[in-house]
Amino acid sequence: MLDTAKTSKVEFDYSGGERLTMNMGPQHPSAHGVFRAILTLEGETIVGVDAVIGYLHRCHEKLSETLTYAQYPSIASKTDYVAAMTSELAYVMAAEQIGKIEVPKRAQYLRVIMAELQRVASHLLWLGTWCMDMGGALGGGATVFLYCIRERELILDLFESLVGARLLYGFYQVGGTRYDIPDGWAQKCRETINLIDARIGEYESLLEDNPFFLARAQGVGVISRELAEDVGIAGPLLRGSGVNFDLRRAAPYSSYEDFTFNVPVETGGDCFARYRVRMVEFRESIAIVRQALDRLPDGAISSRPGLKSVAQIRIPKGEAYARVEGPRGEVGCYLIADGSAKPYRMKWRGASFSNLAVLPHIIPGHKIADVVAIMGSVDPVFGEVDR
Amino acid sequence: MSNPVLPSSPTAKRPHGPEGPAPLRSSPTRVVGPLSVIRAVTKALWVTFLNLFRKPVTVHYPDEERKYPDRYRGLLALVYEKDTGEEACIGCRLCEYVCPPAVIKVEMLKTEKRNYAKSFSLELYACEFCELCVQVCPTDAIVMMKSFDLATADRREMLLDKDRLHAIGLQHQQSWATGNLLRAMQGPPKMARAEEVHAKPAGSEA
Amino acid sequence: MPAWLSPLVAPFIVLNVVIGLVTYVTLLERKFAARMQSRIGPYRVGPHGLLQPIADALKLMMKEDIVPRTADRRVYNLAPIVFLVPCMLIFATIPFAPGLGVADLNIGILFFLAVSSMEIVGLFMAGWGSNNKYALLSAMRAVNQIISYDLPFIFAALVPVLLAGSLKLSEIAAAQQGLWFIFYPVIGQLAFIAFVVSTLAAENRVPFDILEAESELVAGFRVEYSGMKFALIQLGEYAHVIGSSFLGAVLFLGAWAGPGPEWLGPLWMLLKAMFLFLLITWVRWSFVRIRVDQILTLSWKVLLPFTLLLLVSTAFVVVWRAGV
Amino acid sequence: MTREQAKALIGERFSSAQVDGDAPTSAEATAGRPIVVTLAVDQWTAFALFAKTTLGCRFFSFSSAVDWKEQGLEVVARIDNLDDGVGVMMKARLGPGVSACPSLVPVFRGAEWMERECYDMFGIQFEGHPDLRRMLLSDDWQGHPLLKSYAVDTPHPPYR
Repeated sequence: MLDTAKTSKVEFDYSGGERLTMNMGPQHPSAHGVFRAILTLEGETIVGVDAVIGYLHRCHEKLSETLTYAQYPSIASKTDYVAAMTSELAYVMAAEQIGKIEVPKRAQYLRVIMAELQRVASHLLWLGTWCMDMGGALGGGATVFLYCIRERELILDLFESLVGARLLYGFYQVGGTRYDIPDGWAQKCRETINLIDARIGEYESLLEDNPFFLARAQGVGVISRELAEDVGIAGPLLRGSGVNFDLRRAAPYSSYEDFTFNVPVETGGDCFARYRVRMVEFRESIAIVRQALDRLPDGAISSRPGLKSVAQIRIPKGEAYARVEGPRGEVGCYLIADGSAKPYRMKWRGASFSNLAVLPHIIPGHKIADVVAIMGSVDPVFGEVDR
Repeated sequence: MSNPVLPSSPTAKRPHGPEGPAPLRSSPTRVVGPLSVIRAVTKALWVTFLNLFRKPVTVHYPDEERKYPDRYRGLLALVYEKDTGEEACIGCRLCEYVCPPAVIKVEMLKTEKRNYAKSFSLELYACEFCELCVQVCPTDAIVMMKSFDLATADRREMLLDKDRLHAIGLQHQQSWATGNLLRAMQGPPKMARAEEVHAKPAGSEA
Repeated sequence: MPAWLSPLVAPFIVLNVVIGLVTYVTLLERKFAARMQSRIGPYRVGPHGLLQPIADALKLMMKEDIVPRTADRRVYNLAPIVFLVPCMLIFATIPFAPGLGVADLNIGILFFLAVSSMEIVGLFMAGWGSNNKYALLSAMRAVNQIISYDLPFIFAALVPVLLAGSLKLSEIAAAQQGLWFIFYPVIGQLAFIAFVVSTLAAENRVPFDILEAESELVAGFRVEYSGMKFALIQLGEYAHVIGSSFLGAVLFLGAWAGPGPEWLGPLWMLLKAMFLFLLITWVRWSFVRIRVDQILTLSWKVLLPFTLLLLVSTAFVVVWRAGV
Repeated sequence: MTREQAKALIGERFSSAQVDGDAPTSAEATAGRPIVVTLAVDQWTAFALFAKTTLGCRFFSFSSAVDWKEQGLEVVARIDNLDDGVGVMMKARLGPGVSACPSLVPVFRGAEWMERECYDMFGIQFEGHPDLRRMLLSDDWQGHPLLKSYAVDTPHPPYR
């Protein structure tokens, strides 16, 4: 009953002519970073895929065994560098779960605001690069890309005035956050999200029932519900295939239960369903940021005194698996602490690693142009895939 | 070789019927009729046309400088003490231990009044601008500047030594963050700490 | 002026005017596209980037001309020339003003259409000659796309011929003095839309630019070319787009008809062609590219029957109007 | 399928497995916590199939390994029942010096890349894995970096 001969090189037995092996190489313009897909082609249709990854491997897990709890959060943001705020959160929450460290209410609200702003910024980059892949750097796609980047810059300005950096922040710390919002920041943040809320309407009218976009997105890269759970894909991909699962609702962390938002679910499972899920998530995240800003409590931003030395934070023996709903799905950090200032073992569950693992199962049978559309809708970030 | 269908779970009762939880809202596949093509095409063209009259957002970098926020994390620099005018750094090597990529190397020079840094080297090409060194510095000696333009043709010039760091300190404008300010922001707010002191009996030192 | 020289002067002038026009049209397109994307386009070279095209041309001339070792040398070197010649020839029959034009053949439009579909040969030679998988795939796509869109292009161009009753471009322009063919009740607008869509596809502009689809085939058939050869292909492509927009101006927008004195004709002609070119650019910067098989189905199943039907109905309308 | 029902089912079907090693804490605290099941190695695939079919844990979160120096390697896997929010953390000690383990690929297709990475980092041979080769490192890499025996402070090349 169990079929063991399942290879990642899924091959169709086409009777067609001889095959052309072409690789969408590591430096291919639409590879979203360093990823190599070795495609075997029958004319335009793909019959076999073998994915080669690991070009951006820095061995974060070995590095985390040599850096202390005070140092590693600002390195953790380098795993998923497009959504740095959410990737640091997983590591910090795992350490807090083991050490049973209480995080003040204000810090929890700040974490929610930054995570949701980061989700909007990451989705903006996703929409831009996806349209550029499908529309071409010298065509309509570049227009959508430049609009999205223009809006993303506004959010990066917010993060820059809060933390000082634009991409990798080191904003979190075991026990709370390292920075508090400067005065006037909340008002600027409200103006920015109002502007972005209006601009998203513009992108939708540029793409929504546009025949060219629909032709490229509908019915392409369908992921069945059963395959989705079997491979372990998460986030917008899972919700695009009809599974109503969102960590912020199923296992609320960092006081997400105080906010009301609804979780978009589509049953199509194709690129368009994932696009619809993310477009609704734009607006939900903006609603959450508004609610959090309105009800931001005063008080301390960290339950532990400011960081004075490198081995200041010691976590007692124990282990924990903390999960965060990143823009690409469930980002998890399985941490084993042995009482010293450095963790004994840290396993990083990157959302993009599992999301990418579904590609060899769904690409065969599509055309080359579809590979680019599917890759874009899966939205992998290779810092998280290769760790 | 089709994908083997694994037996679905007979006993585990599915709370939401065979296909899983009813989705909140699922958009039907959109049929592209001729009328909707015309409407969609004109809507898309209208958006780009509208944008024709918006002001471009480009900043002409070398000519006009973008305004950096107060907490900008730019180049690292060493500063002199305000009152005595001496070097602020006492060579305590706290920044050397806390730096994740270990780019800072300091040697202490002991003298009777206070200590100094005999040598202080910082490999700027490997620095990650995470501002941990600024945070742990007890005497606010190392700070970050509000500028980043130190492009050099040779990597060896990026290995900054003590007087290069001091020169940068005088050249650019210093950003807001210094060790004491950052630690004060993270610690529990003033009034909470004040009660903490009262609560403890005066004799026992924390 | 000696007899043998005069037939050379007009083509020489038109050729230089076209090359000059092509270089500055690229700047116009880049500035126009930049404004649409809220950025500013070329700005550094010369005042407001006006010298940018000359800088590009000089750069391409100085660039090293790399020929891949395994390339089929003769086909590889000949391809840009075979691609460029038809793109320049199409300007022969276009009347810029009542008497101003290289050769006003009485089968003007037939010559234009025949020559403009010759460029596919050069394109396929470029794709095949450079012995590169991406180029080969893009050459295959080029062949079936351009050929399948030549038919609707011809039928759409024939509608004004029927309305004007002659193949001579200057006579078509003269017939439009009263009423521009685009304002012809129903048939004019439909023919104009069909003409624009098929020009988009014939010169593989977005949303049909699967030839040099950057995200899949890097740079399509031009991937192995560099230096002057790349410039020739680029020149050919833009000349073809401008040639089609000039043709569109003549067929639908009443070539030199316009208010103001008689000698303003060529200026009106240029303005209309530039309007059509900006329309193509505007469409180019607002749409996403569609897949190969969808392009073909659009051409064979939608555009071809539609333009054929349009042509037949124009014939009936013309006969009915003539009869009454 | 609540957490207690799942624990009961596991207890009665896999009596040798040790369920939830940690002390009984309040129900609320363990609400989000997974059920930690420590198994013998040979029950690894059987338990996975049981969890997928009976407990409804169809979502395969991740699988990895931990190197406990002398006590040898330990294989870890995490599967979830998304509809009821029940998570199961499966653990199996391979024993000192052993680096072979049955593969989960027949049950979960997602395990394919995870186990290739485990082989790449720890050198664990997964029997029944379709094509076990290095996942992240280049094919000619010597050694398995995440083992505690893999030296950390080897002088890295003078890139700085």
